Amino acid sequence: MSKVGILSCSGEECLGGTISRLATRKVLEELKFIDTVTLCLPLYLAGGEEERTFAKVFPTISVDGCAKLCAKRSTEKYSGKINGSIDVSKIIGNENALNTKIVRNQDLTDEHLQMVDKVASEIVKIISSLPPNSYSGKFGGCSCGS
Amino acid sequence: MVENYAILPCNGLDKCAGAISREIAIKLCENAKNEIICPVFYRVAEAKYNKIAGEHPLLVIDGCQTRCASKLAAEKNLKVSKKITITEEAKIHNVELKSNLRLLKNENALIEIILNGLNSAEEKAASSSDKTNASYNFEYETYQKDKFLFRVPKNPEIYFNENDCWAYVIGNRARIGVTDFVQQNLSDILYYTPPEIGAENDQFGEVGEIESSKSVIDIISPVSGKVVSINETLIEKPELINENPYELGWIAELELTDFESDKELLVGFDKYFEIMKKKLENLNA
Amino acid sequence: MSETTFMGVERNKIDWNPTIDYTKCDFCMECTKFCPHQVFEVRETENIKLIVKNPNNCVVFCRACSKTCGPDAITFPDKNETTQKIKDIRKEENNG
Amino acid sequence: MHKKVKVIPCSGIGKVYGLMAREAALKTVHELCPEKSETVCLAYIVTGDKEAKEKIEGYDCITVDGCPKMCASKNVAIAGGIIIEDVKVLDTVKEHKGKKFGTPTQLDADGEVVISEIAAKIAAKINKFN
Repeated sequence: MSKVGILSCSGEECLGGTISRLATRKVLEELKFIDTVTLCLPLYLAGGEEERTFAKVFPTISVDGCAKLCAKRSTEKYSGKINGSIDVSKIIGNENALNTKIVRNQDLTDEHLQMVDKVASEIVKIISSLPPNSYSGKFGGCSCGS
Repeated sequence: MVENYAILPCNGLDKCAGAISREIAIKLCENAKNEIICPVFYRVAEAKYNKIAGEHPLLVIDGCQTRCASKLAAEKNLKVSKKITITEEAKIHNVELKSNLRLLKNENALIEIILNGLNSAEEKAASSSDKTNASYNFEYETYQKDKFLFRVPKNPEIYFNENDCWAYVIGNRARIGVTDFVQQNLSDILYYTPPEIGAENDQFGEVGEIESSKSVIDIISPVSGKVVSINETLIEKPELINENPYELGWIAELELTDFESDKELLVGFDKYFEIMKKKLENLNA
Repeated sequence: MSETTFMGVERNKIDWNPTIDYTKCDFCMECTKFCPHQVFEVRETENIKLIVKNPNNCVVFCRACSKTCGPDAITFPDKNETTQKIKDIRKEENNG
Repeated sequence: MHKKVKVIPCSGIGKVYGLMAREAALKTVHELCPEKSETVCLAYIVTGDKEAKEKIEGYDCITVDGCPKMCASKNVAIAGGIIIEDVKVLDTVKEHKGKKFGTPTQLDADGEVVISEIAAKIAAKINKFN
């Protein structure tokens, strides 16, 4: 299976952002049967050649903390397409997602960590549903032609 | 002077050494097509001077060890070609600098000595076809692994060793550095320990060290020779190695002692590109 | 990472790897932690708790592990001799 | 001046320094200077939405970046924020040579020490400004 890129909003204003970030990290670190790479969203505008090229070449999904869908929209804007997207607020509820008091890692309770697990499993579901050949042969990102 | 330099003097007004830096800059401009970068005006008119500095090799003249001009150059990301520090020159030539701000006999004598030194060094360098400071025009081949890009310059004057260091050889000099393989593996480089200027170095000897939070690596010189200059900008900004280890992130310059023999154990672009790809594949496994 | 050749010479013909002086080594294991190439192996239950397990994994001319060694127990072969040896082997192979 | 200073970290997700930027910024706005500062989602700013721009255009901002790519600083500048300080996590990290700070998911004890230092510097700047 080819690599899959995950772009998380990592928003700073509310809990949804933190959950999006932690769920993305969880998929990357713990669910190793899926080969993922996290992409740095702010790098897009700051001219991150590596991130943009990756998202163009590999299947990429977005994980957003709230209905503003910043990660999804930015990826579409700068890399053209998105292969799947998640809105955390739809999974944990709007009220939770927009909680501005609990944002830092240290403030999270077991309840929040369960939300992280839930979102992580949704990410896995989406990746698993990607058509296996949707990206085969795209590894020609290398300009050496090999 | 042979080259047309952009000259950045510290122009320090409150020290004798600063006044000397200014005088040397003026004299250098009277005699050749050099151009002065005014350190004060640079702060407000960046574009003008960035253009000059981009088009010419840069000579930085610091008055004292505070090195304001060097720091300014580093801050503006300028590539320093040559650098002198007046207090050091004074020491070398046994001239005692006092606190006078007007230039007197002693100071003028020192200025003459430094100017002569600059000219003869220039001529010598020119005769040995020293063009390592000329602006780069490297063409890169890129290999992508995951989201990481690994560039390797294709210029035929660039040689590599299997320790992922390169040497850009022109005449009897080489500029050396590390490849993208090194900087990508290290990730954010936080510290750069330069080699000592003047150090005689065997092929595969260590010419400094770079360190990230992941690891520290020795820079293993592809060539033998004497270290004649180091990239001082890296001391403040080692991240330039991550940005581009072939251009602003170069490590040091060596005067070659036995390049014909060194060459035996070096490879060119084609070979190194293959070696690097293989290493990256092995990393995966 | 184990390359089979270095500069066109088979890696196992090149004598380059760390030697541990066990009269100095205090088994702090800093070198093991440092080296990403599994050159060393820790043997917790033995008297000699650290050995050079994979000498050919060692990157020729790299001496970085010796710098992490507080008691200065790690040495390497002479670099110039190794260089010369590599050159000799290459010549031999070219002629043969 | 009654407007709160915006403290905006890069929140980079690939390296521990991104989390350090994030945690230092959040510590500042939640704990040290809740009255005088607040944060804005960097991801929101980069969408280029009109509303997002309004949140930041003309405001005093302190950016906190985890790597020399300076994503927070660059993006805030593009969006029209006035950067009164661009904090570089690595500057403080350099003063703690040889230490490990954790992962991009969770900070270690040393990571917490460094982000507290960074947050204190940011807070000092905010207090000086207001």
